[in-house]
Amino acid sequence: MARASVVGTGMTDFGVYTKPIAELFADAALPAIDDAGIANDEIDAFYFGNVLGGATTNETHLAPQVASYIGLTPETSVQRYEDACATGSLALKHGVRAVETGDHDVVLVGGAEQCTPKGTGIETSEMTRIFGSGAHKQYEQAPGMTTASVFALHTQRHMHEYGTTEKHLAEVAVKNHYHGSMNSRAQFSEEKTVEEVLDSPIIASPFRLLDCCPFSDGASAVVIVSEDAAESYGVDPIDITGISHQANPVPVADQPNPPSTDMVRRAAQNVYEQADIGPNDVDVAEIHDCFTGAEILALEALGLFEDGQAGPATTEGRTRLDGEMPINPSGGLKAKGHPIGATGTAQIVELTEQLKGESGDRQVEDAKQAIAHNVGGMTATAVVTAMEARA
Amino acid sequence: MARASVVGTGMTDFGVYTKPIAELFADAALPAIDDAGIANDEIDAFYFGNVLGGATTNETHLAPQVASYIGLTPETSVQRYEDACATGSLALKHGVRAVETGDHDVVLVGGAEQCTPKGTGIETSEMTRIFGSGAHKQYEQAPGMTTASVFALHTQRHMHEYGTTEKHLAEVAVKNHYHGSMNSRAQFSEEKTVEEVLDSPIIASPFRLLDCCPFSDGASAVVIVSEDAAESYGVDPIDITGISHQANPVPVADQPNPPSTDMVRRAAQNVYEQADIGPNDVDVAEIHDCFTGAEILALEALGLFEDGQAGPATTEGRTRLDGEMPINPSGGLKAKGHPIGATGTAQIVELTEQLKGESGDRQVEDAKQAIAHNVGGMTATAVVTAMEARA
Amino acid sequence: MSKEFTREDVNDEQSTEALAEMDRLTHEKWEAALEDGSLVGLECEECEYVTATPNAACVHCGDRSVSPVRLPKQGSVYSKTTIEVAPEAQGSGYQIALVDVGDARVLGRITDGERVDIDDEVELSGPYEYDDDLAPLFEPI
Amino acid sequence: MSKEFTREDVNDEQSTEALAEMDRLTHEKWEAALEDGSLVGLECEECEYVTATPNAACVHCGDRSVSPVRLPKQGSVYSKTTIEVAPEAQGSGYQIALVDVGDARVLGRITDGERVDIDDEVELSGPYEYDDDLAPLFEPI
Ligand SMILES: [Zn+2]
Ligand SMILES: [Zn+2]
Repeated sequence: MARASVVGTGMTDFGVYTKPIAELFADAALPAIDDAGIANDEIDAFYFGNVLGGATTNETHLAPQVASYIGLTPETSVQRYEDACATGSLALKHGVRAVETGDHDVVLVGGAEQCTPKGTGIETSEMTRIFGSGAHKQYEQAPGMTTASVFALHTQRHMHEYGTTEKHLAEVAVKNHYHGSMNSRAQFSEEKTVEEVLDSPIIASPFRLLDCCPFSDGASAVVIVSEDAAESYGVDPIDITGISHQANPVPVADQPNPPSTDMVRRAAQNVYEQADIGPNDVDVAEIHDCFTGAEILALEALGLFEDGQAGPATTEGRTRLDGEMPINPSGGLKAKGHPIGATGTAQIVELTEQLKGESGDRQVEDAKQAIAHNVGGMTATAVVTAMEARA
Repeated sequence: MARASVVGTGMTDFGVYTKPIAELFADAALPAIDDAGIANDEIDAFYFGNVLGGATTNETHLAPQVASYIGLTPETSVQRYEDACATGSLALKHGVRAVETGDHDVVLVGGAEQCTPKGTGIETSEMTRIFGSGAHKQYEQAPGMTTASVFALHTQRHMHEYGTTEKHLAEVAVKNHYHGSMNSRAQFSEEKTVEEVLDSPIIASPFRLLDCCPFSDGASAVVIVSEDAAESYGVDPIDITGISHQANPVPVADQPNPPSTDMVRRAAQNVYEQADIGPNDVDVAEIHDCFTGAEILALEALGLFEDGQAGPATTEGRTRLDGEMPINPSGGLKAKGHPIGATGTAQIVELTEQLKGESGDRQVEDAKQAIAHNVGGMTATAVVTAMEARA
Repeated sequence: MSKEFTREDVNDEQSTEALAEMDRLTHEKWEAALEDGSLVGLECEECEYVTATPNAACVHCGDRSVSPVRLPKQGSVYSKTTIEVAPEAQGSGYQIALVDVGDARVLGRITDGERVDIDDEVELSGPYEYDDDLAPLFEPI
Repeated sequence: MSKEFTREDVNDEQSTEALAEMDRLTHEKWEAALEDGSLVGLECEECEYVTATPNAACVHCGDRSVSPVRLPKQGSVYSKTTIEVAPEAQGSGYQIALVDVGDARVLGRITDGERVDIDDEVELSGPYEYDDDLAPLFEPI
């Protein structure tokens, strides 16, 4: 019934890296390959996610280069995917399809990205412009929309309709920093208080600096195989029981209410059907919290909380590690970091470890069912993935 | 036996366009959809190729935007592909897989690109840098390798080993300009002489200006369905009988001789097996002639001519429209133009028309079997596609 | 940029019939209208969805029967944000807003120095220019 | 850029054993060697393929048993091209060449003003710098 199984994972610490991107990716890919206990020549295909290389370091067509660096033989089918911040999940979708249909037996899926001013040599204002490249040039970039501000528009409307407050948003940041403090791979290891969040400077109202994920460098990788093949790898496989990719209209003005999460709602419904579960069955979730408001919107769109209830639920601690619905035990994009092409598969790395019970201090108890939620562009693309531990 | 069938095609004239990329793509996509006789809501997936948008116009994540513009409903599965100049063929590969496995019934595959200084607002030296982004930043870009010069290195070695001459190269340009003069969609409509080619200024020796394809803007699109479904579309379907994607090591210094076409040789062998044909069965081919030497190398790597014989064969007219092995009846990248993300599917548009017998003055007589050859990056990726007319 | 869609095509006196006879509404025509103080959108004959920016087909149902319509110059704010960190050429401390103009919604820039809130009434006050593109500029009424 | 791989690590007197004890050959170490006049590559224990640039595993067979080796400073030209149109900062009228250095091949820049042909002997003459990256510079012998 599973569509594919994860048999190996690896990721770098997220932070600042000046090394070439192939070297950065190797630090995620080689551990993932080792974790699966396979040799390089067993890998049939390599799906690589990278978003900004063309604009930041004049590097496109990175897949064959990275493949050569990590020693994948030329017979390996290698390609790059770019779908903004959902890049890693789109690469994963294609990997799942490839092993599910038997087109390939073993697929390495991963991503690497350098977004920090130090990693790219590009200062913040210009990186803000490049980050905004997911927006429609004429109808979104021109009036001045940025990545933060599209989620800000949705969140402002959500606050207006449901009474969500800036304090609710701050509580998301506080919770994710708390989780991140237990994750040695997280970019931020320090806890934050609600006061610190509310005292930080505005980026795009209602979001303040501490409502926003950082610029990050990093890499992540997973090895996937078909459900049947998984047993033969001698490792503890975690099943991917569903993956759904849905789009929203562009530009954002044509996206429907409730605040532009229609594509997430469709993806969630579809993935729950694939996995034969409902939102009540989910034990742990990694959510695309690029901004605190994005987590609030997602929790409702995924059906984990009623519309309008995610803010209060967060304040009540229901999404903390010890709450009824632990969200972003990794620290999320907010505290773990968001090297955009690596984010999708990094969520899968975290959930694989959670479902194997290997997450240490931040382990969610009895985690059997998990979902990952990854958003790309100006709320244009969503991918929701369901994962399950074998009984 | 076919892996997929083409039921609709469309492309713009190649040349110079300043309009937004979604509008440019619509001029290829809407005719393709109309050609297939389908409505927008019958399209299950849309695979869009674009390479340079991030670097040239700060536009990534273009697939949902373009999908919205042409009226694909949000339920459509949309994503962007980027694999340098092989982008369109990689998107096609995924489309073929999707319909072959039944994952999707109808897939729109296409690409759009703006590369001209006028279309992008970027001058030639800077566009040369951006075009070079397919090269390894540290080990290819740093010493000064450009897109022209990687093919120049291979061609110089080929000249050294086999006695290929600058005049042989010029004959490729002359032949493709002759073909292009019969193609109203071609960027260049004028014929050229060997003398004109040899008198044009050096770009990267042995290539002169007229050995090089131009900067181009343009778009192309095809609608593909499964072989079985094709009949129901009430059009004359052309079958895709094979598609093979192979990589070469990166950087180019690690690529094997004969001049770095190993990945093309593997792709050709693989695709001939899939299609159950040999090179002698091929009636017409569209070849990735970004530079004249690239066509020479490809003709040999594809097995259409013996190693070292493609130059003399070209001079003897054997690759002209009325020759035994007509190559690039469209005019090729050389005369038709090379809007890089659109090139892969533009080859499929030409071959579909050839196999339907609808190519007018440049029709290859009795064309039943065709192949397309598309190369990406610094000879890092090749995709070879086999197509067949139904009896 | 040549403007085939001229002042005469889009002024306030232009009949609805003349608008409907335009070829496909392009970005170029949309910008020309904006320069002349008009916001032109598209209405779908099939599902009646109205969009505020050019498309080749209906963004809601995919039908190609979309006809240009003039949108009202006044509208109300659906949502807004004040942006402090932006690409350098955009400045900082400005607002953008999603504005409901008749049956359509459009993303616009708020006049520098002004502040709007959700449900505030605003009026199109001209084009805002960034990187050679024009966007609708609104000011509070 | 910090250079953990120092002059002492890569000078000509350095033993083969010392080279072999390096951790993974990184671009940083490779550049540091180049700055000191050495070209360092990797040899695969499994298939004996020698590459001239850093990798985490053998680019030929995928095996991870790759060890740093010093490549000869002299080599012969496998192929070359003279480039007239290039990114502005690269200049124009320069040559690049694929140079066989021992069992490895590397892409290098030819000293400005010099011209090499296939099979010509060349010698590493130092690093060439472009956009903060270093590349091998060769001159004809
Ligand atoms: Zn409609
Ligand atoms: Zn080896």
